[in-house]
Amino acid sequence: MELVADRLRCVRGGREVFAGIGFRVRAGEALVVTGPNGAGKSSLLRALAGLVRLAEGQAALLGADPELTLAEQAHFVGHLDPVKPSLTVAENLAFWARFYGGVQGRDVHDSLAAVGLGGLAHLPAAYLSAGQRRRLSLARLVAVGRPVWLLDEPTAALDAAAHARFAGLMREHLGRGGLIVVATHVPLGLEGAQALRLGEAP
Amino acid sequence: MISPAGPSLASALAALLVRDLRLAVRIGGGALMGVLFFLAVVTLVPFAVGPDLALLRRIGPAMLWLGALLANLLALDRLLASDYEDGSLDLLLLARPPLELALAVKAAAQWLATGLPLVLAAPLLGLLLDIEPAAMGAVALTLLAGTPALTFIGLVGAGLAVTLRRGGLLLPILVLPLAVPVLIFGVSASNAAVVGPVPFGPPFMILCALTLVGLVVGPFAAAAALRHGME
Amino acid sequence: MALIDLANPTRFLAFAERALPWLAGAAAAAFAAGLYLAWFVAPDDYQQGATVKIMFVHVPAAWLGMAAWALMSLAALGTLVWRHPLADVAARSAAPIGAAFTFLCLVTGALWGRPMWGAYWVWDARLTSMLVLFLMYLGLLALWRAVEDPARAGRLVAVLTLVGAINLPIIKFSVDWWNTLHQPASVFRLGGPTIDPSLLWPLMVMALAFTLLFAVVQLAAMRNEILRRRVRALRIMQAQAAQRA
Amino acid sequence: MTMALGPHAGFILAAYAVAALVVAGLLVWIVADHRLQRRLLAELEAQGVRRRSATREERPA
Repeated sequence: MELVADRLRCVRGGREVFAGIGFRVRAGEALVVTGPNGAGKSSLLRALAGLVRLAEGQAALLGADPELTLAEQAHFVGHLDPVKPSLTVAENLAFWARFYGGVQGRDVHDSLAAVGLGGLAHLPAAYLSAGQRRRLSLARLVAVGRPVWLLDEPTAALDAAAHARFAGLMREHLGRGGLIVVATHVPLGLEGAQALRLGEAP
Repeated sequence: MISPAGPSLASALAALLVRDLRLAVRIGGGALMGVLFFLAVVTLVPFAVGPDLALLRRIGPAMLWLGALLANLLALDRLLASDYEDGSLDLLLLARPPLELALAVKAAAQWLATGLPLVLAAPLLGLLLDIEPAAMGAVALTLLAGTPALTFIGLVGAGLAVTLRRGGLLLPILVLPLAVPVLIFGVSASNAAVVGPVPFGPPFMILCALTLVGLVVGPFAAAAALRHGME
Repeated sequence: MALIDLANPTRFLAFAERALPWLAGAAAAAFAAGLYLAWFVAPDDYQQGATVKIMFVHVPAAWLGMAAWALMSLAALGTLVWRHPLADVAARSAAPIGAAFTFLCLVTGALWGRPMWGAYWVWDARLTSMLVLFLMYLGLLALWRAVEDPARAGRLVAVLTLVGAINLPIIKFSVDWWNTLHQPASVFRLGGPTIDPSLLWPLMVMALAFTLLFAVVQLAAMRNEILRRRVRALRIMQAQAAQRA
Repeated sequence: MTMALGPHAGFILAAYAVAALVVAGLLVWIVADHRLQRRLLAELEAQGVRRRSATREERPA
């Protein structure tokens, strides 16, 4: 399995956000996207997820189910946490797991435990802190297996312990042959990852 | 090894329906607010036109339809907005179930949580306007047949307005003109049942047809609006 | 801060546990006496016949519907001016009870109106005022449900309660004016001003019974509300504890 | 016991029935709500979540 992007160009509101971006990420590999604010990191990830239209170029997942688009085989984690305050922690996760065609029941609790929310399953999500909401959001990646993870600053709002735990989850995902494209400002502890720096060339 | 779990469309859509209904019940915004607004609008009518029962009886069906339409509109703002604000809409776009189906399910949940309570409350409010039981049955029937059309037309407006700043203000302006045919045939069917001389059947059939068209067109138009607007 | 907030409610809980059985007993006794007087002693009205029996439910319900708002207004002052920790618990508990009594007043009014007027609802000035009061109760409850934090909700609701308390006499006045403008006072008025003593006594006992019932439900609802806030506080602590762990 | 309720007996009985329903509704509400809150409190305490001042407060009862 290989994620191939070729000459990606993105224009938003008449302004060119990035152009000529190309990369190949193989199964078990990660691509770390860095760059200053406004360099187009978020746009690149949203474009890979199919949420932003590309002006040129294309990205595709080779060697995977040809019936499915890249977006349908990817998890996307953006700046927002899709968490409903009036549902409990478990209900929030169970909904996304079912909607994404994933697991149910006991595995929801395992996924919550994997992000350190094990004891809070029955708590309404309104009581969660920003970091806990983010962890609930990330639990989705564990609960539903999808080969590609598209992560936009996934560790924002996470403290050191949660950060380390999530780095472990990412390594586990890579170890099972997954792919990760992650935009970040901080080191994530992914050894041997490819680097893509946006906003260098004019 | 990572393999995408077998897609179960029905289970995914059922999960969405259950979630939206649960949210409507827990937040209390859904059923309670719409019915309360409906009650307030209908209560205001006699203050404006006077407590003349004969007059109220005559304009009652029209007032109930207007009240239901406005109450329906009130709830539309939240149909997609909360999912847009917390990023859930992004994830709905990425999931396997087609966006059109997901939106249709969301609209169905919206109707169950806000439209159906209006239909059920209408006969009680009919008492306030002294509408006779038989006529009230006809009005409730037209509301039952017509309010889904309002919700599905509203879905298009919500899809257009949700990605815009101040979209909440834009929404009624976009949706109200589209709702004109539903109002015309809803009220004329109700009036036909109350005073005649036009038969009840033809306008009621057209009303049902409008709802069916709305069911088909609404989700597609809303999905197209969202795909273009999300960026 | 948290200690002070909890100290009074705890003493209140102990008081409620002791007072509730006595109050409930008194309410039951008053209802027994009131219902006996209403059904077996009170004569039929020369004009309305037996339907006057509806008055024994309708009028106390109307009084309590209004009294609950008055109580909530006092509690609103308690919340905004004196910052008493129990004040907004009292208001929170009184609102649904007041709404329930107002609803009872409206329904019994309609059931009384049908045989007297020939219609369930005729936009009589008194009933209409009660309908507006009912709408305001529902708005208040909706506001309460819309705000997550009970303390903040309590302050917002207190503002609306006081505005409502100022507005209600104005509404009553305008509805009366609107009503006389449109129709002469030819309709028979529910629970008219002149009441025969033989009807007055049963009415008073029933009013006492309903008031005692109100006190029981209010006290119990306040107790539940305090417990609900404890659950909320514990849940916040649980989330925070998990954060540190 | 002969009680003549006249021609409108149905309305009188309906009014008292509604009153009984509303009162019963209020009573069911407070009892059910009380049980629910007690249960939630017990669950939370069983999970080891306690108020800082709990031990001091429970005593005076």
